[in-house]
Amino acid sequence: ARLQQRFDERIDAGEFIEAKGWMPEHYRRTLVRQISQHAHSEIVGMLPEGNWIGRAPTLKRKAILLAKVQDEGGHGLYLYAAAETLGTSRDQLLEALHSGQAKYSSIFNYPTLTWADMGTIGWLVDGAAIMNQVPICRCSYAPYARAMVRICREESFHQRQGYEALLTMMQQGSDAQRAMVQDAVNRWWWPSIMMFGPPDDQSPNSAQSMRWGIKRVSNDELRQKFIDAAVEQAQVLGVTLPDPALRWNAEREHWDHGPIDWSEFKRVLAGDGPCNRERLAARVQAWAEGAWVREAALAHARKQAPKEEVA
Amino acid sequence: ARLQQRFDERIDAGEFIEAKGWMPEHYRRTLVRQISQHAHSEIVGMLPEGNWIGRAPTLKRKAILLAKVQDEGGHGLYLYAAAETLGTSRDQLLEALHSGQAKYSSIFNYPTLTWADMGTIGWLVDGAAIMNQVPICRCSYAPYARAMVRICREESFHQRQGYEALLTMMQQGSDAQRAMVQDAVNRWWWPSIMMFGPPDDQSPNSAQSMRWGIKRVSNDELRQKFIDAAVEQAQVLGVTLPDPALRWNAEREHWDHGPIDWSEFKRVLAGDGPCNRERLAARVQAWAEGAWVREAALAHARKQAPKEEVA
Amino acid sequence: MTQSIELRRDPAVQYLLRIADTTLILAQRLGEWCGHAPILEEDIALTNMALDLVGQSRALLTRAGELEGRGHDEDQLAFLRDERDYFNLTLVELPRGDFAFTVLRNLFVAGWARLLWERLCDSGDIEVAAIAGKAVKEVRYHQQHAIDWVVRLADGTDESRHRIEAALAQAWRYTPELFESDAVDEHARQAGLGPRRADLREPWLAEMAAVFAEAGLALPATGGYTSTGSRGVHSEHMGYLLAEMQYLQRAYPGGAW
Amino acid sequence: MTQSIELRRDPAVQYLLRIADTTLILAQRLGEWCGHAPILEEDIALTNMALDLVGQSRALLTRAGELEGRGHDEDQLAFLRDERDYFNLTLVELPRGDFAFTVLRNLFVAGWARLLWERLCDSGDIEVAAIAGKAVKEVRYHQQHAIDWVVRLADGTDESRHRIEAALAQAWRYTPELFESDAVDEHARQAGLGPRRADLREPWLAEMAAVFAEAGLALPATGGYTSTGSRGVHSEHMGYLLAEMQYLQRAYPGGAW
Repeated sequence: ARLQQRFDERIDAGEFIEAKGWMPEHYRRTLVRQISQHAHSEIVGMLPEGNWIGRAPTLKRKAILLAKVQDEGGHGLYLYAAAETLGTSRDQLLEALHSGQAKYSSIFNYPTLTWADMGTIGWLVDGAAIMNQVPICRCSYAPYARAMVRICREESFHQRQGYEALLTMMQQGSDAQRAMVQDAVNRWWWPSIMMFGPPDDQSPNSAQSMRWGIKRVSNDELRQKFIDAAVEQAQVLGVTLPDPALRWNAEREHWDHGPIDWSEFKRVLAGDGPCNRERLAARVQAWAEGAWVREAALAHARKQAPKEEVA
Repeated sequence: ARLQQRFDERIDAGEFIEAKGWMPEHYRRTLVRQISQHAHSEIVGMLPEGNWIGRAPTLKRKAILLAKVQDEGGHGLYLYAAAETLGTSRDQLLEALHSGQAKYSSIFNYPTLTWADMGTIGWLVDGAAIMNQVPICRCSYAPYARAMVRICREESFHQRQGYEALLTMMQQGSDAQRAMVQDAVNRWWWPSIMMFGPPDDQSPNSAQSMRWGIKRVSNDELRQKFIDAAVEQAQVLGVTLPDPALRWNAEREHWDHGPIDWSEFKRVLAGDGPCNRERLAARVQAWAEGAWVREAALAHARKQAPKEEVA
Repeated sequence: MTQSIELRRDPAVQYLLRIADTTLILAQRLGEWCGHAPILEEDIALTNMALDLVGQSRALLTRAGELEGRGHDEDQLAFLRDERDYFNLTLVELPRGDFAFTVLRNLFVAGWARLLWERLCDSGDIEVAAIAGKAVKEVRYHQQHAIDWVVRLADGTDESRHRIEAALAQAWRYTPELFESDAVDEHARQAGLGPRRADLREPWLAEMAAVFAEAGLALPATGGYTSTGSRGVHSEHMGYLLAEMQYLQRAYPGGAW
Repeated sequence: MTQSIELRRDPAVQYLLRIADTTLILAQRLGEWCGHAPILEEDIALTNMALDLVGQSRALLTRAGELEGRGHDEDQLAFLRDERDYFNLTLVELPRGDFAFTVLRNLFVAGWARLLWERLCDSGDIEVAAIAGKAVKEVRYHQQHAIDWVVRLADGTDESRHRIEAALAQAWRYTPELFESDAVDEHARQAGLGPRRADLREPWLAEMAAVFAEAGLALPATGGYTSTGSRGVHSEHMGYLLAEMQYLQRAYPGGAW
C-alpha cells in the first residue's frame, strides 16, 4: 500500500516509471499487453508491405520500401525489448501471438492489392499510427516512452515518403495510375480512421489508461485531428475521400465525418477480415519453419561456451 | 531351346510376339528397359512443357498446350501398360526412375526458356521422336507396336501444331518474336539431332535390337532423314539452323552436317545437363507428396471392397 | 501503347465475365498440377479439366466481348485487363494448395457451376445457352471427380481425413461469395440472361450436405466474411497470378502468337 | 509502344551488367524473406542486405547506361530488358530455398563479390572505383554474416547439418560460372575496367576452404556442368522472377512512380 501510494504520487506528478521501480500488477499487465500488441503489429505489418518488395516499380521505390520494412523490424525489436523490461520474454509474447491470444493492429488484416497501397499505407496508416503514438512518447513508463520517440521519428519519415509516392503518381502519372491511387484511398480510408479505436463512450479501458498516463489523448480527439489533417492532404493530392458526409464545420472548426461502420471493425477484429487467417498463418509458418535454425544456433552457442571458457 | 528356336523363327518371319507367348529373358529385359524409358520420357517431358501452361500467350495456345501435355500423360499410361504386359509393374518402373536407375530422354534435361521453346519442341523434338518411333510401330512385340501406332498419330499432330505456332510468330510477329524463335532453334537444334543416339559405329546395343526387330532403322539413317526434312522446314520458316557446315550434297542427295559434340551428349546423359537434378527432383517430390493420396485411395478401396461383397 | 484495355461497364458483360473469369482462373490453378500430381491419372484428369475450363472461358469471353461492343476479343479480355476488371470468385484464385484443397475447391466450384450452367441452358441469350449446353456435360464430370475424391480422402487414412478437414476450414469461408447477389445478378435475372447467384444457394447447400454426409464431414458454420473477387476486389494472390498469366502479352505488346 | 529496350552490345556494358544484375537478382531473392525469416533479427539482416544490393545495382546500372550511350536509366535497364539481356550469375536466380540455402548462397556470392569489388576499387573507370569503394564495405558484412551462419548451421544440430549439406550439394554445381572468363572478361582486364572472373578463382577457393574447414564440411567435387546466366541463357526460374519484378513497368508503360 505504501508502494502503491508512492507509485500514484509519481504518476500524478508526471514522473516516469523505470523498469526497476515498483508498479502495480495491473499497470504492468496493461503495459505488456499494449507494448506487445504494438510490437506484433510491427512484424505482422511487414507482411502486407513485404508483399510488394518484389514488384516495386522502380529501384528507388524498391530501396525505400526495403528500408521501411527494415525499420519496422527494428521497431519490433525495440518494443519487444521494452516489453521484456516488464518481465515477459519475446518468446512468450510470440507464443501469445501465434496462439491467437495476443492481438495486432487490425489494419493489417486488409490486403495490399496494388502498388498505390504502399503509398496509401504510408500516408494514412502510418499517419494514423503517428497520431496514436506521439502522445505515447510522454507515456509514464519510461522504456516504452523512449522506444516511441525513436519510432515516431522514423514513422513520420515513412509517412512523408508514402505521401510523396502518391503525389508523384497523381501529378506525373497516367490516368490509370491516378485511378489506382483513388482506388487505394477508397479501400484504406475507413480502416485507417478506425485505427483510433471505438468512440470514447464505448472505450472501456481508456479511463484507467488515461489515469495511469499510458494513454494521454482520447480516441475521438485523435481521430478528429487525423481527419482534419488528412482532408487537406487529400485536396493537395487530388483524391476524394470516400465519405460523402465530410464537410467543414465552421462552428467546431473541424471536419464533420459520416458514421463509421463499427460492425465492420468488430467483425475484422473478431477474425473475419480478408486476411486474418493468412497473416497469422504466415507468422506461425515462419516461426515453425525457422525452428530448426533457432535450435541450431542455440546448440552451436552451447558447444562454443565451454571452448571459450577454456580459451 | 525348342522355344528359342520357335521364337527366332517367328522373328525371322516378321511375325509379332504377344504378351502370352514365350520370349527370351534378354529380349524381355531389353523391351522393358526401352518401353519404360519411353514412358518415363513422356511424363518427365510434361515438366518442361507444363512450365509454360500458366504463361501461354493466348487462350488458343493455352488450350493446345494443355491438350498436348494431356496426350503425353496418356502416352505414359499406354506405355506403362505395355511394359506391364512384360511382368513389371508401374510402381516398380517408377521406383527405378526415382532412384536414378532408369533413364528418360536426355532432351528433357534442357530448360524451356521462352514461349518459342514450346513451338520448337513440337517441331524439332517431337519431330525427332516421330522419326524414332514410326519404325517401332512395326516392332516385333505387339503390345508395344500397338501403343506406338496411336502415339505416333498424336505426335505428328503435335509436331504440326508446334511448327504452325512458330510459323505464326515468324510470319506475323514482331522482330522480337522472330528473334525469340531463332534463339529457341539455336538452343534446341543440336540436342534434337542427338536424340537419335550415338553414331552407328558406336551404338553397341543396336545390332541385337535390329536382329530382334525391336529396332528397325539405324541411328544415323534416322538422323539423316530428320535433318533432310528439317532443313527444308527451316527454310520455309525463315530461321537459320545453327550449323555452318550444313550443305546439300548432290552426290549423296542428302544434307551434310557438321560434327556433333558427343561429349556434350555424354555429359548431359551422365547427369550434368542444365536440368537433370531439377527434373528428377520434381518427379520424386510429386511422388513423395502424393504418397498420402495414394494411400488414402487404397485404404478407401479396401474398406469399400467388403461392403460391395455384402451388397 | 498497348496498355490495359478499358472495359465498358455493363451488367450483362460483367455477369458473363464473372463466369468466364472464374473458369479461366481455376484453369490457371489446375494447370499448375501438370507433372506434379499424385498419380499419372490425376495429371491427366486435372489438365483435362483445365482444358475444359479454358474452352468455356473462351466461348464466354468472346460473347462478353460482343455484348461489350468495343471489339475486344477473347485474348484482350483474358490478358489485358487490370486486376480490378477481373470478376472471378476469390475462391478460385487461392493458391493451388495440396491435393485435398484442390479437390475440395473443385467440389465447391463445380457444384456451383453445374447449377449455374443448367440454368444458363435456358438463357434468353441463345449463344450463352449453347455454351451452357456443352459446359454442363463437362462440369458434371468435374463434379463427379471431385465428389469421388472428397469421399475417398475423408474415408481414407487419418492423414487424408485431417487434410480434407483442413482444406474445408480454409475453403469454406470463401463460399458465401458464390451466392451473393447484387445489381448485376438482378439485371441478369430480369433480362433473362441467367439466374442470380443467390438462387443457386439452396440447391448447392443440399448437394453439399449430401456429399458431406457420405464423406462423414461436418458442414462448417458460416462466418462473417464475404470475399469480393466477383466485384473486382481480389486477394493478394491475384496479382501474382496475373503477372504470370499476362506476362507475354505485356512484354510483347501486339505480338502474333 | 514501350516494349523491351534494345541493348547495345558492348563488352564494357555487359561486364558491368553482369555485376549489377547479380546484385539485383540476389536482392530480389533476399527480399522474399521479409516477414518470413526464422528470427526477427534475420528479417532485418536479410532486408538490409537486399537494400545494400539494390543500391549497388542502381549505381552500376546507371554507369552501364552511361557507357551504353543510349540514354537508358537504371529503371529502364532494371525493368525493361528481355530475359536474354540479363547477365546475372545463374546461382542468384535460383529460388529462395530454405535458410541454409540462403546463407550458403550468400557465402558463395558475397565471397565472390568481395574479391571483385576489392579489385574494382582500382578500376580505370573512376565511377566504378567509387562504387566499389562503398560496396566493398557492405559486402564484407554480408560475407561475415554468411560465414557465421554456415559455421553455426554446420555445427548446430543433425538437422541443420543435413540441411547445409543438402544446400551445398545443390548450390555447388552453379559455382563454376563464377570463374568462367570469356571475351567480355578479357576486354575488361585489358581496358583496365576490372578483373577477369577467372582471376578470382584461387583466392575464392582458398577462402571457401578455410570456411569449410571451420565448418567441418567437405568441399564437393566439381562436376561437368557450367551454368550460363552471365551469357544471358538462364534457368527456368528466371522467367518467373522477371514476370513478377517487371510487372508494373510492363502493365503501366511510361508511368511515373
